[in-house]
Amino acid sequence: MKKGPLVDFSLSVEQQDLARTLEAMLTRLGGLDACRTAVEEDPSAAEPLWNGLAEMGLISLAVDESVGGAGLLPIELCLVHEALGRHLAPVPFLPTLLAARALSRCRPDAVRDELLGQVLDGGLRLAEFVGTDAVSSTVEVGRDVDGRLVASGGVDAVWSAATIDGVLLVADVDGGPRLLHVAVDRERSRPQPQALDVSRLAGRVEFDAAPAHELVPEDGLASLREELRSLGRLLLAAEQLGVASASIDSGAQWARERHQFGRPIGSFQAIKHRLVNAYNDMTSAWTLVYLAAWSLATGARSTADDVEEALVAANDAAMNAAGSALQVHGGIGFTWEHRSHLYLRRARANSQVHGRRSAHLEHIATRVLGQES
Amino acid sequence: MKKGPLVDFSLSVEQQDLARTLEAMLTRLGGLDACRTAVEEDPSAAEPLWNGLAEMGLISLAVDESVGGAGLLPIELCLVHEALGRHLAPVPFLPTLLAARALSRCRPDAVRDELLGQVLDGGLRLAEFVGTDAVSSTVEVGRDVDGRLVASGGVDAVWSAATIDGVLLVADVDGGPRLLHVAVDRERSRPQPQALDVSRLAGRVEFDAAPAHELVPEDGLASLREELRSLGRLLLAAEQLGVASASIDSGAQWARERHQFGRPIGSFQAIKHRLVNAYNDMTSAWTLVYLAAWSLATGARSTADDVEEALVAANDAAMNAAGSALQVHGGIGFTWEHRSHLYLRRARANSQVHGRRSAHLEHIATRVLGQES
Amino acid sequence: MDLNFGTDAEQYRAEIRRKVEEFLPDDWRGIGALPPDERTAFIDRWRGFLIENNLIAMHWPREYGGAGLSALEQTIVNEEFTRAGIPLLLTDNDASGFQLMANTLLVHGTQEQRRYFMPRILSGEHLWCQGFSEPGSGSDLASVSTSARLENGEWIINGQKIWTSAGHLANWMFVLVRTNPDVPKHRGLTMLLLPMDQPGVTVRPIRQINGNAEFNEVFFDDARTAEENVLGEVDGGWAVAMTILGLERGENATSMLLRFEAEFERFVELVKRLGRQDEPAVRTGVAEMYLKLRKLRGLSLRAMSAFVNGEDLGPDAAPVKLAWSEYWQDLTDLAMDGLGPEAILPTEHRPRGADGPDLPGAPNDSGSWVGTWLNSRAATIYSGTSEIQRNIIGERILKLPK
Amino acid sequence: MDLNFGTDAEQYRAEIRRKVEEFLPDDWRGIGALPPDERTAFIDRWRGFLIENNLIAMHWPREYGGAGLSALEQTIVNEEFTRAGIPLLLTDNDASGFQLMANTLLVHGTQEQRRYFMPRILSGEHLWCQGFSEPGSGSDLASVSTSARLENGEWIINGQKIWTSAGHLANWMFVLVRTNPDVPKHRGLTMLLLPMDQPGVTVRPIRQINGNAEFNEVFFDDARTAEENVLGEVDGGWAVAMTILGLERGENATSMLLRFEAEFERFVELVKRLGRQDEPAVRTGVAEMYLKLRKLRGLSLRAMSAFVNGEDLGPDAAPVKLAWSEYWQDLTDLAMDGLGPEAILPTEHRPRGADGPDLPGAPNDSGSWVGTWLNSRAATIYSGTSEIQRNIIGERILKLPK
Repeated sequence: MKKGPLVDFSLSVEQQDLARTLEAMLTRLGGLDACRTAVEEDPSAAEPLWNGLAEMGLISLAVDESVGGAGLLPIELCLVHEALGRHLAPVPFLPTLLAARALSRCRPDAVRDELLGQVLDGGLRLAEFVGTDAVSSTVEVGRDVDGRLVASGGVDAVWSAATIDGVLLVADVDGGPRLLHVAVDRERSRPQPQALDVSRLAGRVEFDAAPAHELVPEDGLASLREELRSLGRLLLAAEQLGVASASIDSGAQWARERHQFGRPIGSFQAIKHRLVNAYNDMTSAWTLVYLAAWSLATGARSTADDVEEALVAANDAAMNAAGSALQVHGGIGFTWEHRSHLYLRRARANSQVHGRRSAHLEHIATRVLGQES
Repeated sequence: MKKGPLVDFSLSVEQQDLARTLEAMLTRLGGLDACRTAVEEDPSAAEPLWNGLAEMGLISLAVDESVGGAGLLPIELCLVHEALGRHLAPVPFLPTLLAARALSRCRPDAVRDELLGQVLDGGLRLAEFVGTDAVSSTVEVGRDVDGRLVASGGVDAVWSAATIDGVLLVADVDGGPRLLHVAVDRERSRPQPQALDVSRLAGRVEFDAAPAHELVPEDGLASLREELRSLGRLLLAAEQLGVASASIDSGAQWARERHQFGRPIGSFQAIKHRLVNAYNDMTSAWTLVYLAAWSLATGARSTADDVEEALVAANDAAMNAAGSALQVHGGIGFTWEHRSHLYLRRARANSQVHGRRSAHLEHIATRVLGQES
Repeated sequence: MDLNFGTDAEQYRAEIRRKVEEFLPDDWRGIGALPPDERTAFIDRWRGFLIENNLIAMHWPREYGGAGLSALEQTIVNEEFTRAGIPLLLTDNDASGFQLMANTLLVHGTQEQRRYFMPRILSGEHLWCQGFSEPGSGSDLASVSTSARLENGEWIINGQKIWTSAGHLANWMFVLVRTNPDVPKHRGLTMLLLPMDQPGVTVRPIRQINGNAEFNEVFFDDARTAEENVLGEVDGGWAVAMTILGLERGENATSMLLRFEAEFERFVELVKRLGRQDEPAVRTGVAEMYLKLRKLRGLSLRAMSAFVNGEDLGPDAAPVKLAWSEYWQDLTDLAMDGLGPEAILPTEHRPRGADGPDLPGAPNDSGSWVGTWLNSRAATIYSGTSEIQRNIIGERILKLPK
Repeated sequence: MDLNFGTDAEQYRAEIRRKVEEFLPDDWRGIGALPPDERTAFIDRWRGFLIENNLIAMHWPREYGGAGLSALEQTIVNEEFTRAGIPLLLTDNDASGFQLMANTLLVHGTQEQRRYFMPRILSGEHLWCQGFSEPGSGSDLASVSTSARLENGEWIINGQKIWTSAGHLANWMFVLVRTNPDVPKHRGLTMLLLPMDQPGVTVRPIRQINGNAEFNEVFFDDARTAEENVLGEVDGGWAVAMTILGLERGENATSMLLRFEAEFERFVELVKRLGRQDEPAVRTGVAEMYLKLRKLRGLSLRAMSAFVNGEDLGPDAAPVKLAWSEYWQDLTDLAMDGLGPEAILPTEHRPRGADGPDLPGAPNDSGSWVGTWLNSRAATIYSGTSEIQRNIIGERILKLPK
């Protein structure tokens, strides 16, 4: 019998190329410094990064070939999101990608086709509240004098709020939940400085009788929401792996350089083993994320469960890594200027998006033990 | 205003004397070696210890003055049980003491008076299943030809089974639960080698139409069971403090002496901090145990809750300390000859007696959050 | 062992409580419930109350203008003020001045130094800060390299300090400097008292991850102070520093506990407001946190007991610090999990100090918890990292080798 | 990345499974379900099956009598045997002989040594054990002090070894000895092959906390072996020892996982038998354990992937060992809590090996769990303590300083 393939975790040459190209671009475009500048001084500092991602055509990795994409490629998308997490990329890539996936799964019409085309070209940035509920949503949908749908109100917690062109959300229309695209006037959106994750430039987006367009999911709204939930959770989990990895690298580097009591602090087991525990959490989460990506890619029945478990593991890993890196850095890690808190905030904010840890645990308990009676 | 008293944790001269005298006696009578001999070779090796405790009249610390005791003194009793735990005393002191308390709270009659007198003299060793349920109990109570109560069957998990003279238990008599003293024929009782805690010499006690005597609690059976449950939990928690303290001492001593890589292993933070965490658990459990003892002594309404929290903390502390000591000792700690497993077994077995940790947590959740709805 | 409060103590407590209640408005819910712009005015009125009742420097001896309260009385006063939702420190410099500097003067100061400095702390003329850590000397304090040399009756100081709390508001600093580079590192240090309002001293605030700037870097470029402004002996600064670092005496042990107990109540309210009290993992998590809080209570009462009974807690202070800092991080993590998506864009309310729970009476909202969660991250770093605390316990209590 | 099993692999698996099913009786539930006195007879029949199907030394090259299976085939065979509830090692000496000694001979042995020793392992004539640790050399293996000197064409060995697994059953030992005391400690060691049946060798069993005696002390008092019985170079024993310690190649990664997955099912059965599945803390605890098990699965699959694809796992084996040993202790602690008072006087069933879960098919009773709980305590000590595993990861993967 010939060797393998059998559960082969190694990356193909193409996958390695993709990861390398993206990493090189993120580094060339300033890495964390660009993020820092975008956060502290000028949000437009993130533009080159967005354009770079657009030029690589990465959104197409979430769109089937039949509608102009490259086919849904979860493994590749995980690699992309690991890299974005590592560099805390301050762009709304994931929501735009999820919106593109949603558009691609809706019945074609002129508006959908144009939106999808623009998104695939990188010309549109979207917020997406299909796989998750919108936060503090107060969207009212009505009709204007010509009978066209218009939306008023707003949603909170939109990533890169100031650069968003439109929102995909679910709202009541004529007494039932519908999937809508609502156009956004960028003047009415801005990041809010108290946002937990300052590197996201998150904020509130408001509408006032904004044009809305109803989209009709091919397989029904419920099924689309479920698909987007799994894909969104998976890719956010992959991003958490990047956050964890960058945090551990940062902590380990400091532990090698910083001396106290005449020794590098990384030689003290309290420091060394703390970073090792974070590394172990990250490594095991990494395996669960890619196993879940494989489930999603192959349409396994266990996909939603695999993704949920990978998400919890990745959230835990990111929180442990970012928290440990901050502790290892000591006082300097608690300063605004240091990168530690940016990772910590990103890790925490990502953990807030897709359901509470306590709820995930109960889902798992139900799978293992059955419903609480 | 004069100084204190205000929440004074320091021991009085009398309390210090009691602790010192007991500690000296336990050390003089062989400490852990006596336990080892009793376990491995000859259960009667524990006789001098039992007699020593009897001579000190310590059972009287659980009996009111009106019936010949010294008054219920929970603080002193906690000190005693800390010491007994430290030396893994292989004697049924706690069940005998709880039985004495139960007897003292029952309506006087000839049998009760004689039993109580003998117990106070140290002439009787009893098992007690009033504050807890008997394990694997199959006791059937009937009447002999003269109409006297007789019990048949047996109970498991009796400490020092081979030396027990009688059992206090609750069994159905004439259709309702009654408190009974059942006389034990020592020939029918023996320790069982697979017992979790080998140092307890625990085993099964069996009866065959053994004479039984009904005791009538002055304030009702339910109230007596509750009182004994709190006292039993408190003193077992105190014993766990002793187990924790001896384990930490043993681990720390080894960590000071054992060298690897040219350094004492206690200089490695992985070892040092592990023992420190065990010490911190023990120290905080210590404060909760004595605060609970104070609640019991002063009849505070929160007594049962305080005792439950102290018990969980003390169980956790004992398990952490005994487990850490074993790990610190490495391979040698996993050998039968080494004391590590005796502490680990005692810590675990004590944790099994008074309800599961999961159940205690839910009681606490109910106190804090209300009933699950 | 006597775990009751005595009758005298309860009488004294009742008296203090009555006075505080008389002073506070009827609808008082704690300083956190006041609009931020009204807090300064309240603190000024409160200062008047303290002066009037001779409680402004309650632990100082009377001869230096203090109230000379016993340890028991101090504990009770602190507890009652905390219970009422009033901060124990009125300015950001009070910890350094009223507590650290004054108490250290009482141990190491000359009679002249006490007579000169203590009234000026009391009047607010001198606002103190401390200069210990340096960029290269964090946990390893004895390695400080800021230097001082004596020239013409003046110390000339050069170097840099960091993590100077409220340094931008202070006009005096006690600063640990190296006066003898040729001896083992613990033996060449001196504690100098330094006026900050001079050209040789530059203060630069450090912005923290909570967005505030409570700490500072302080640069010395030929900064000067008079020869006699030495606290303790020349080259004997290590002993003075150890006194200062050991000043966690226990008078705040129970008031800190009261703050955490109040915060736990806020947490339970939050869980119920979010409707998550029936979720199994929430029930389990809350029960585990409550157990930790009870252990913290036990340790805090023991620390207070030692203080009141005149014992030195020594290394047994370390378990208390470890317990509250790690409990606090776990609790706020659990609160964050409970908040779910609400936490992504929290309200604008931001708790200020990283030294403990949000102000009493503050809104129980996402801003409060997100800010508190961030603040709690510093608690295992400042005042001796958790790693150092564990070393202290391991080496000083368990006698494990260095 | 390709996380499917290939078609060829699935065909091979089906073939192995069919053969195993044909061999086993219809009511087979795993070796643990057999009465203990019938197990030896079963193992003997099973050995016949292995020989007949050329699976007895499946990873050895054919020239030495092995089956020469590929890594993928070995993995599949191990998984199928494990799934069927059959132990992979037939005697207590197989781990030392078939695996460690044979694989090390293939790396460091001479052609003559392989030709001489490997057939004798296969036939069962030589039963091997290992002599590494000493009372003074546990984690610090390079400090071994058992000595050997060459005299008249023989090595004369003096000293003591400890933790020799199945040493009382063995007749050959590979033993790490100091042959040169005058060089740095790693450079003066040699790996000798030593016949045990001689007056200079005394074996004394060590009783463990589970009541069994799988390990031994071995004393050498002028023990002898021929000059040519050196594995590798004289004074080059450290490299040989490192090969042996690194022989965790990954072929058992998934069969070990299968054992833990089967044990988890037993655990869930236990929780339900005890009726505790609705208790919030039980649900939370079970969910946390399941998450850990899933992580162990991910790590195990990755280790297997590396093995099958011919990669050296190197220090990345350490996270797998840490994960299963710590998971196992936590799981058995939870099982003990669930058992409550039942655990105080458990049934007499005692699982024997400390190397993993109770035998497949064994009764799901208090004896099984109490014994497994005790056994699990050793898992963070043997094969490199958890502390050493973390050092390996920290130093070799994270490049942190020693």
